[in-house]
This record gives sequence, structure tokens and C-alpha cells, in this order.
Amino acid sequence: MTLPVGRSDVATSEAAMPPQSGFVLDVQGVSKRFPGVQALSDVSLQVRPGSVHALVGENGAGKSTLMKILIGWHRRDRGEIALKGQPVDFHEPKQALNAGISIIQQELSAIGDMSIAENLFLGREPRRAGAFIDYPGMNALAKRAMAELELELDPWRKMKSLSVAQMQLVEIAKAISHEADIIIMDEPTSALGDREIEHLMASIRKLKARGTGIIYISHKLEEVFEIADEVTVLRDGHHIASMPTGETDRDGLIRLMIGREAKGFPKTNTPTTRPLLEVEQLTREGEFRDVSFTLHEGEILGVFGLMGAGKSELLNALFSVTRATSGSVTFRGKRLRARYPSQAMRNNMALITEDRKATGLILPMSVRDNMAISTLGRHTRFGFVSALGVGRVVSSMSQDLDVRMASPRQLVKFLSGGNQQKVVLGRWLLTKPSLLMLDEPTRGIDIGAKAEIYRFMSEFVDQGKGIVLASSELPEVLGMSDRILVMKAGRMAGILTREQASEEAVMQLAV
Amino acid sequence: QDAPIRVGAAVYGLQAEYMQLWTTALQRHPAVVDGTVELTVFDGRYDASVQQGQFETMVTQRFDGIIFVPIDIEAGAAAVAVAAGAGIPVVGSNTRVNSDELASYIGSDDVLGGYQQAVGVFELLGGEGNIVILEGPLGQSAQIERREGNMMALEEYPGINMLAMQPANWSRAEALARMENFLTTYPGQIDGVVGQNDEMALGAIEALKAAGIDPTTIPTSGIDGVTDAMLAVKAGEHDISILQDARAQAEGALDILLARIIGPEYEPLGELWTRYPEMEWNGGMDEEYNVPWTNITLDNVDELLEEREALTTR
Amino acid sequence: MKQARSLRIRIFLIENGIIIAFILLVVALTLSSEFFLTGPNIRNVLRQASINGLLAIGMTFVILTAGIDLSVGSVLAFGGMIAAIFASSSLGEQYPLYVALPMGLAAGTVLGMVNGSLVAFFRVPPFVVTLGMLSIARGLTLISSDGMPVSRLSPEYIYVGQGMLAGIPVPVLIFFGVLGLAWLLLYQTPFGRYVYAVGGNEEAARISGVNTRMVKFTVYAISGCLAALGGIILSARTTAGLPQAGVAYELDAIAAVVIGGTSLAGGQGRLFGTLIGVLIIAVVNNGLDLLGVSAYYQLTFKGAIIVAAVLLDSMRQR
Amino acid sequence: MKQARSLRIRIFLIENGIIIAFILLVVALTLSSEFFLTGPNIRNVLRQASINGLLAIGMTFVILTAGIDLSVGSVLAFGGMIAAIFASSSLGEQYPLYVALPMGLAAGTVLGMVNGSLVAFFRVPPFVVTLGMLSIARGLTLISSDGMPVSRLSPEYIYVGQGMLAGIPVPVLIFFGVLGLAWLLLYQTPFGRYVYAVGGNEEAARISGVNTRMVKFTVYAISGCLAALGGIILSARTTAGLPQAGVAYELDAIAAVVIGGTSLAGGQGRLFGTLIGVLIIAVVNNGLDLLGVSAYYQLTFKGAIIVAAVLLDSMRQR
Ligand SMILES: Nc1ncnc2c1ncn2[C@@H]1O[C@H](COP(=O)(O)OP(=O)(O)OP(=O)(O)O)[C@@H](O)[C@H]1O
Ligand SMILES: Nc1ncnc2c1ncn2[C@@H]1O[C@H](COP(=O)(O)OP(=O)(O)OP(=O)(O)O)[C@@H](O)[C@H]1O
Ligand SMILES: [Mg+2]
Ligand SMILES: [Mg+2]
Repeated sequence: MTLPVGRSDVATSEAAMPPQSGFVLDVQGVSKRFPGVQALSDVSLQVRPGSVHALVGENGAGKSTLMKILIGWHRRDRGEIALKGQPVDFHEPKQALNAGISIIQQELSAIGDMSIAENLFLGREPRRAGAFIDYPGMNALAKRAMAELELELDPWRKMKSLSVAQMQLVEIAKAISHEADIIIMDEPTSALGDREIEHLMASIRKLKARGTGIIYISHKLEEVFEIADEVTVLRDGHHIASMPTGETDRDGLIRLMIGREAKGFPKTNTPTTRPLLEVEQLTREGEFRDVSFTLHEGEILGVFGLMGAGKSELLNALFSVTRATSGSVTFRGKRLRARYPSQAMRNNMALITEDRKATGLILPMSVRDNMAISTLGRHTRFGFVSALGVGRVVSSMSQDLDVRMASPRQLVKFLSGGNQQKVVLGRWLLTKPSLLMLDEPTRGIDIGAKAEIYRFMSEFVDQGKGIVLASSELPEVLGMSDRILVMKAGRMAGILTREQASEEAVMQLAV
Repeated sequence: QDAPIRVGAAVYGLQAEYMQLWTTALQRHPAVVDGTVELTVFDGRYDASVQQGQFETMVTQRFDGIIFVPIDIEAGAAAVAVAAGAGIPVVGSNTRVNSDELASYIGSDDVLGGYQQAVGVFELLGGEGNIVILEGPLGQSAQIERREGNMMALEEYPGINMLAMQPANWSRAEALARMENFLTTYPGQIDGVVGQNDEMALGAIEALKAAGIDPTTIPTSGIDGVTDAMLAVKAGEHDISILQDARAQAEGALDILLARIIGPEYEPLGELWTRYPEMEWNGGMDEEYNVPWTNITLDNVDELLEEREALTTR
Repeated sequence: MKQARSLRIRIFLIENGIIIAFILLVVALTLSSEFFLTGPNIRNVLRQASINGLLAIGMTFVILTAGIDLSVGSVLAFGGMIAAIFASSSLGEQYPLYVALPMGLAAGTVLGMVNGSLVAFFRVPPFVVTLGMLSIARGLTLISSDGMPVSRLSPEYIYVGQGMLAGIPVPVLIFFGVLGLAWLLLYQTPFGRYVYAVGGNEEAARISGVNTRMVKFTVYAISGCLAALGGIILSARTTAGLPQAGVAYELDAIAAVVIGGTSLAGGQGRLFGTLIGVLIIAVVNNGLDLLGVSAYYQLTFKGAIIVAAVLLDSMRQR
Repeated sequence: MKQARSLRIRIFLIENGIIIAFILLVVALTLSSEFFLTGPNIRNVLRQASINGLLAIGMTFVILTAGIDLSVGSVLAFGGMIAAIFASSSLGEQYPLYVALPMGLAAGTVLGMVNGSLVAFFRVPPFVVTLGMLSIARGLTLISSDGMPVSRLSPEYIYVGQGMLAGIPVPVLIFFGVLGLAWLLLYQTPFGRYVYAVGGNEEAARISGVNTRMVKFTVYAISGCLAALGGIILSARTTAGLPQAGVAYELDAIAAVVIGGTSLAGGQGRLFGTLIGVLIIAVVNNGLDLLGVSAYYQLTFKGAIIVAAVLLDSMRQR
């Protein structure tokens, strides 16, 4: 039983034809225009075999677009691409796969109703008798592919039953198992916790040793410095610089990316003792149990836990997306009996969910409509929406959050991932909530925008409001929280004050 | 040479054999063949409001006369009014219209047909026994009137018991399934079948065969005299098919219409006036012409089949 | 400034490519039939389009929420029948218009609300609910009329279907009036945005505080109400409430919506497209009749023209 | 071990809640009619179900890819008509079965392939394409038969619709044979996975190297081929190729698929559910006749029962 690879034998005979340039991939002068946006102008990129090439830049810089051109999803307007010395021009992703390029997409692309193994081997199922799928064989192969990432899941489990992080890991396993010459990783870690990231890093090192070239896109610069050999910076679709990682540092990169310095965690607030949200013995069968805490006005409460600890589930129950089975929630001294999110919203609560594509954005609608959908009622006259009023608030919010878009009428599905996240954030800020619940709010957000969001969070609680911040990024939780609620397997493992909290203390409780 | 007389024929629907025969006969009317009349046939797609729209279209195009086979006796009146308002004469054919603006009507009496077909089966049963009735689409004029005839006959024959009456929408396939279900529900009890058209009677006959019942032992009746029904009569499987003379209804309608357009000097060209001597031409000025029903039996089936063959070969 | 306008027109045409197909169709028909582009014929086309138009407006709302309403044809029959019963002397006296119309509309709306509740509150798939209602409403129509046409309607009732106002047929006026109201509702009120949001991403809409169930409930009620209005016009036009009215009308209504570019997946589409879709269907039916195309070839051509029109549209978009 | 099995059965029942509705229906009918659960009646029900069953199998493939095929009823008529023409003496001689059947199947498959090309390669929405084909195929059927039934079919042809093999009607054998093949194709071959993948997430499938266009093309070809097979059986059962065969059959076929729990949004559903859906529809039609429910009420009950069955299913799932 050998791992089937999705490419022809001809393409794999690289030994017979060593790349003359020394690059496994050579991109020269690629440009791409979308209606209203020049996404890429004259971008070049070279990747050596057995190395990791990081690609960084702000949201909307054009990173994903470049990758989609490489795999033949979009056609380039101009420029040359050479793979192992041969010029290539793909117009179907299948061709790129056959030629040895595989990708982990930025947005999850799981097929929910199929099993893990079926997802992993889609398009290259091991067969028996020539025609039928060899399920036992496929499941065994799937187990093995997942084991590379220390992922232990039943291969026949349906994809939709997995958490976001688990799905992400399966996608990584899938890309790796193609045994491609080039693996593109477009923000592979945005949904992962630290432990999973470690497994990924280990796999990447193995791949490097095998001679695979890797393009690594991430907004987490620590990862870039940990794993990448070279780095290329894009800004507004332009190639800014390429260099070995050893020749630069964090601040240097940030300056190249955004053209200025970025701030750390600007924490200015001081919590009061007036309770805002009191949660007692909150339980939802099968998800979390006996969670109790009090959030005070002016306080940021961090919620930390490993993947699958139940953070998202807790937030969803607090916002009445799901219904808790027992326990009580008191908001501003009043017992909450909301049954639907609309009622929670009317109580001035807000929730930014974890999976922006599935539960955040309304993809076929415009940026303006997406931002305004929760507050339309406030901009009506005689029952009719005032387009002017809506336009004004949306414009000013987009400016505050620095959303990069062609116009507010652009469909939100055409925004870059990070900008999409800002749109969701903007929607909830427009409701002027007094309690903001954030589930992985900076996922896929670039450094500059992250700092903006942190600054905004501080200002927000300064006005006597409260924030619950669920995040699997420990530095973020440590940096922004006044107290940290640590969850483990659906239970509260403890609450640490800012003074008590340290990386070790938190991890001790979480593991 | 004069410009041809432009006649529109608005028929309720062209997807079943009967109206197809009717249309063919009309197209072969001598006046159409020799170019005196330019004929356009409008398919009403079994929808009263589509027919209404087609009347509006014909009025726009200033047709000289219209032959009308309405899907509904009541709804047809509105369409006739549209044409009458524009001074275009309308002659009804095959199905009645409840309108006093109709120039004339030629057709066969559906109530009478329904009565005759039921009586035929009842007589074969000797006035005693259980029957089932298969109906057309509920609410269509032909269904309403044939049912009325069926019911009149039932009242006259107290020895006949109706076990079930369900619609099969003029369809052989639907009638087949219905009849299969009837045969299960009333095992060994069904003595006769009244199908309000031949297609449905033929479906019932197939169901009898499938249930292992010899169709020659169960009296069946249908209306229209479609080709398959004649064949079944010839084979002894189908007992009564009542020929609704499509050719007579079509040719007659055009003759009457031409008499209204050209004037009393017009001599009718249709073959029906000789075939049915009991029908008097009267200069085409009668309000109503009744084409008699002809029972298709073993005696006349061969002759009728030959005529049919002539009508259907292109 | 001028450039901006021409760009806008270009974007408009790309987004509504189907309008080009429509224009081509109109030009072709005008060239091939002298009657096509005449006042009376345009009036006919619009009158014939008005009933499907009303159904298609309601259907647009439903489809935008990613639903479907197969029951419109039967609900049309039921609403028209109930109104006709009141407008005829079936109940002993001919009730005036202001009784007959509301009764008919209410009948359709109630059936629509039953659809809506089952879809919104009991989460039964719309296809099943409305297919069931297709059958139920037809049964109710037959029961209420005892399977017979209801005729002898009051003259004021018949006016609704046959009358003219300022040279324009009343059904056409009603259709455009409803279209205007629907436009206001869909594009100028929060409800309209919610309709799009529910179809675009129901879960996200719900979390954003939209009462998604009420939205779904309402669109089916609207569809039922407009179907009944269509039924009233139809019965007035044909001067009888017909038990078999509206059979298979759902297909034309959905077709108009989809031809107009609205996606059956929900969340995407435009009322303007629906108008074009309705007109294309009406023009094709009318044009083939005007040209005297024989029945069997009409069926073939009609299908081919509609596919070709949309094909043109989707080719342009690439 | 034992627990695991009972858990499996529970999961199976939850995932296929509709089966409970079906069982309830069967129990109710068995109690109210002594004839319902008898050999001959079961044979009838299955025979009546087999044609809709074939359409529904094809429809399951199409709907799983998030498509729809409205043309099945007309394609059924066309395929059946072409086969009947060859099996009758219309062309001068009665061709043997091994000519007539392939000709009929080919006719349906070609129309299915036309649907498939327009959907897959020209990206015209499936609803429009197949609605157009509904009209086109009906036109072709009428043209090829001149609007008249084609009868006097060869006895071997009629055997396909009316024959029995080992006490089982041939159409039922064909249906279950096709069901088995479809099951293999859908669950045991890569193609089946691609069908789910295309419906579940077309972009992801394409990026994984699936030839999504070929998959879409193929499902419509399958649907067309099975529709023609249904048409052949129908014409053999009614001993004539009928021009108006199969009108509105698409609704029952889609209904069976949706009742069986397959989502019109694609990617989700099961062939087994379709089988239950087909049986529910057949049993309701048969049962109402067995109980002697009068015509008007049949329509109403039929709709209500189908909605209730699916309602029961969706209530359970909560
Ligand atoms: N299909 C499309 N149509 C129109 N515009 C697009 C499309 N895809 C991307 N864009 C635009 O192209 C630009 C680059 O987007 P891209 O997704 O490549 O950014 P990115 O660098 O990956 O950002 P992020 O870090 O947020 O993922 C953005 O302005 C985006 O709005
Ligand atoms: N759709 C689902 N169906 C079944 N189980 C699920 C589903 N989503 C999540 N779970 C399970 O619920 C538990 C918690 O999920 P999740 O991973 O979202 O928690 P979390 O603490 O929010 O983690 P993170 O946000 O870091 O991913 C896990 O055991 C996960 O497998
Ligand atoms: Mg990106
Ligand atoms: Mg989470």
C-alpha cells in the first residue's frame, strides 16, 4: 500500500531534470486586476527546494490572490511562472496538482457531509478492482496522514462534526499527503492552538528535509521567524522586498509591511467593581458544565483553553445562539431570559463568532449591507431605510477600522480574509453594545489592524463596558485580559488575575 | 384572386389524439387545401386564460373568423365576447360555450354521450352489477357533462351499483394505476368499467389483464373512438367505444363559419352533410348542429379503421 | 461625470445581461410580425403577463430566502374560487367587491401562512411543504366549488379582470402597482434586507439579530396573498372561478424568477430581473402565436428560446 | 458490541427518521384496509412505484450535485416514444428488443447530455436548462409521434412492462437492479464521492482536482437515461407510446428525493432515503384508493400526509 499521489509520473522525475535556476518555483512580474482593484502589480517570488519561503503583508495585500494564480484558480493578466525550470500556465487546479503544487486554502474548504478520509483523498481515492474505492485502505492511509500531525480522529467521522481547528488540521494533512514539490500554506495556523502549531512546525521541518518547497503565509511573525528561510513582503499588490529571514527582524518586517511601527498591547483600562455580567453554574449538556464568573464594568475577561475546551460553545450559549441547559446569567442586575440572538442583541450584547464564513458574513451581500444588517432599524423613517444614514455610518466605521475595499457596495465575498473580519467587527460595533464577546477576533488579521483592534478594545472598556475575549492565542489573552478564565474539557479550570497570569500558570491549568 | 380568408382555430390542447384528429381534419378541409382559407391553429395548452390570450391575439391580427374548442364552458364566454366585440364571428366546435354571442355550435352532446356509454355497459350487464367510473380532470366541462350523463343512467338502472368513481385525468397510465387499486379493493366484485374517454378505458383493460382477468368478460366503455380503442373493440377486449366524429365536427365548423363570412351562397364542402343525412345544412344558419354519436362495434369497426387510416396517413 | 454614467450603464447591463436577450427578442419579433409592436398587442402581452407577474413577484421573495413555493398555482385557484363564490350568487347573494376581494385574498394569505409556519417554525423543507399545499389547495378548491365552475359574477368583479383605466387594462395596473410596492418593501425597508440576509446566510443573519423565522413566515404569506390576487384577476378575466385554474403555473413563475437571474440558492437576485423574466415568457408565448408556429414546434422553440436567452446572459458574464 | 449495534440502529433511525413515518403509514394502512398488506397489492404498489423510482434515482444524483432536472417527465415520454416507434411497425417493421431498448435509452441519454453540457460547460442554471428541455422534449415527442399514440408493440417489448419473473413484475426487478447499480456507483466508486463533493463544496472539489464539470455533465446524462428507461417501461405497461406520458412526473420524482431527506442545496442525502420517499408516495396513492376516499378529499389528504411524514422526521431531528 503506497500513498497515492495526485500527479503523473512524468512530472515527478525531477532527478532527471534538475532545475537549472535552483528554484523549484520562479514567479516573474505577475499582475492581476479584478474589477475595481489592481490586486497584484508586477510581483515576483522564488522558492528553493527544501526551504520555506514566507509571504507576508497586510490584509488585502494580494497574498491569497497570488497563490490562487499559482494553482490555476485565477488566470494572471501578465507575468511568467516557471515550475522546476519549465514555464507553466495552469487553468485548472487539477493541472497544478498534477504538476506538483498543493495548497492549504485560507478559508476552510471542507466538504461537510463526507468523511475525513474521503476529504483527504478526494480526487485520488485508492481503488480496488479498478473501479471501487478501497475504503479500508483509504481509512488506513488517512490515519497515517493524520498521524504526521499527531491528529487522532476516526477517519470515517463526518467532516462537519469536527471543530474548526480539527478541520484545519485535516486540510493540512491533506495538502501534505499529496507529496507535492510545492506546498502552499495560506494562514494554516489561524485556527490552531499552540500545541497543534508545534506539530505543524515539526511536519514542515520533515518536508523541508525531503526537499519540498513551502510557501508560508501568516500574520503571526513569530512563526515566520521560527520556520522560514526567506521572506517576501507584499504591500497593496506590489512586491516590496525579499530577503533571507536572518537578515531582518520583527520590527523591520513590520515596517516593510505597513510602513510604520506597530504598537504592542495598549492596555489602559481599570476595571470597576460594578458587576456587568454574572454567570452562575452555566451548563450545556455535552459542551460545557458549571461555568461561573462575574465580569465587571470596564473589564476584559480572557477565556483560554486548548482546542476543543468549549470556549466557543460558552460564548454561543451566552449570546443565546444555543440554549444552556441549566444555570443563570444576570446582565446588569437583571436575570437574562433571552432565547434568540435577537433578544441578546436588544440587551446590548454582541458576539463575533469564530467562523466568519459560516456564521458571520452574509457572503452574497455588499459590505454596506453586511455592516448595517443589525442596525437597520435605527436608520428608518416612516419604515423606510434611509440609504444616506446607513451609508454615512458604514463609511465612517469602515474608515475607523481601515477596511480595504473598492466601495461599500462591493460584495463582501470579494474582500480579503482579514478585511472580512473587520466587516463583522464593524457590524457589531454599530450596535453600540455594552458587552462585547469576541471569539478569536484577530484570526487572519494583519499586525497593524490587530493593534488597532487592541487599542479599540481598551477604549471600549474605558467607557465602562465589558469584553469577553475567547482566544487560543496566549500572548493576546495575556496581553489584553484583566482576568483569565481557563477552560479544560468543558469545565472551568480556574480564573487567574492579571498578576497571577503567566504563560506557565495558564498552561498548567489548561492542559 | 382574392386574399385568402384568415381563420383561427383555438383548441384547448393538442397533446391528445382526439384534438389531433380534429386538427388534421380541419387542415384537410377542401377550402383550406385549395387556399381559400388560411388556417392558423392555436394550442390552448389546457388553460382557459391561455385561450383568452389567444383570442386577444387573433383580434389584434384581425382574423376573419374563429373556430373555438374551449377548455371550459363558462370561461369560454369571456373569450367569445372579446371576438364578438371586434365583430369577428365565432363558431364553437366539440365543447360547448355558455355564450349567446356564439355564431353557431357544432358538436356532440357530452351529456348524451355519457348517458349512452353508461347505458351500454349497464345493458351488457343485464341491468345488474357493480361498476367503477374513471373520470376526466375534475371541473373540466367534458368531465362535468359526461358525469351528468353517467349519473342519469345510474338513476335509471337501480340494479347497478357504483363502487368507486375517481379521476384519471384522461390518461391511460393513471387509469391503469387506479384500476389496479380498485381491483385490489373490490376483489372479484367489479363487473363493468365506464371510462369517460377511451384512453382511460384502455388503461383499465390493461389493469384487468395484469390482474389475470380476461377483459372480454368485463364490459367496458369509452368515448372518442381513438385508434387504439377501435383496435381493442376489434380484438373483443373493449366493448363500447363511442365515436365522437372529429372530422365531422371540424369540417362542419369551418363550413358554418364560412357561411357566416361569405354569405348564404356558400355551399358546404364537408363530407359530414352526406354522411349524416339527419343533419340539415339550412344554409349554415342554425344555432346548433348536433353530430350524432356512433357506437363502434364489431360490425362497423373495420370500415371506421380504414377511414381513420386515411385521416392519419400524412 | 459622463464617463461615470456610461460605466454605470455598462455595469447595469452586465448585471442584467438578460435585458439584452429581451431586447434582441423584441427586435426579432418586431421584424417578423407587423402586429407585434402595436398598441393592442402590447396591451395583450402585458395583460397576459400580469398574472404570472404577480406570482413571480411573490416567488421572488420566497426564492430570495432560499425557499420555493410550488403551491402558487393551486392557491391561485383557491383564492380565485373563494372570491368568485362571494361575487357570484352561490351564497344566495352577490356580495360587493369590498367583500369578495378581501375574502379571496384572505383565503390565499391563510394558505401562505400555513406554508410559512411549517417552513419557518417546524423546519419542514419548503419543497415538501408547498408540494403538499399544491395538492391540498387544489382539493380545497374542488371541495369549495363542488368541482364545478362558479360563474355569473358581478359586473364590478369582472371589471377587475377585463376593465380598462385610462387605456390600460386593470390587471396590468394592478401588476405594476404591486411591483412598485414590492420594490419598496424589498429595497427600501429593513425587511427587504432581511429577506436577502436570510437567503444569503441564515445562521449569520440569525446571529446578527434578524428574526429569521418571521422573515421566512412572511415571504410565504406574501406569496399566498399575491397568488390569490392572481386568481381573482384570472377568474374575473375568464368570468368564472375555475376548479382547474392555475395548473402548473408554478413552473412559469419560478422560471420568470430564475431567468431574471435570481439564484435558487437564495440571497442573490433582483426584482427587476423578475420583471424581465416575466416579459420574456409572455413575449415568447405571444410571439410564437403571432407567427403562427404550429403547436409542436412551439413547445420546442419556446424551450430553446428561453435557454438561449439565459445562455446569452451567462456567456456575457464571463 | 451489542450496545454498539443498538447505538448504530439508533443513529440510523435518527438519520433516516422518515423511515419511521413510513412504518407508521404502513401500520395505519394495514389496520384500516385488509387488502393493503397482501401479496398482490404489494406487487401493485411496487409496480406503480417503479417508474417514479427510476426517475427519483436519477434525480438523486442530480440533486446531490445541487442541480435539478425538471425535464424527466418529458424525457420519459420521448425515450418511451422512440423505443415504441422501433418496437411497433411504424417504421415498416417491428425491430427486436435489442434495437428498440437501446434506441429509447440513447434518445433519453442524448437529451440528458444536452442538459448536462448546458449546465456544466455553459453554466446555465439547471432550473432554466431543464425547464427548457421539459418543453423541448415534449415538442420532440409530439413531433416524432405526430401527436398520436404509437401502439401495436411487439410482445417481447410489452413483456418489459407487464411480464413477471419468479413472481416479481419485471419493472420492479428493473427498478431494484438499477437501485443496486446506483448504490454501487454512488457509494463505492470515486465518481459517487465526486457527486457529493460537487454538491457539498464545488470550489473545494475543483481545487482537490475533481473534474467538476464532467461530474455535472454525467449526472444529467444518467438522469436522462433513467427517465428514458422509465418511459420504456411505461409504454410497455400501457402498450403504447403516449405523447402525453409523464406530464408533471418531475414533481413526484423531486418529492421522493426531498422526502427522503436529500437537500436541494446539494451534497447531503442518501439513496436509501429516496427509496423510502418513492415508497411513501406510492403507498399514499394506493392507500387512499384502497380506503375509497373520495376524489376531492384524496388531494387534500395526500398533501397533508406527505407534509406530516416529513414534519415527523424534522421534529425527531431536534
Ligand atoms: N474574486 C475577486 N474579485 C474581486 N476582488 C478580489 C477577488 N479576490 C480578491 N480580491 C481583492 O484583491 C485584493 C487582494 O486580496 P487577497 O485575498 O489576495 O489578500 P490577502 O493578501 O490574502 O489578504 P488577507 O491577509 O486578508 O488574507 C483585495 O483587495 C481583494 O478585495
Ligand atoms: N459541529 C460540531 N459537532 C459535534 N461536535 C463539535 C462540533 N463543533 C465542535 N464540536 C466539539 O465540541 C468541542 C468543543 O469545540 P471547539 O473546538 O470549537 O471548542 P473551543 O474551546 O472553542 O476551541 P477553539 O475555539 O480553540 O477551536 C470539541 O470536542 C469539538 O470536537
Ligand atoms: Mg488571504
Ligand atoms: Mg472555538
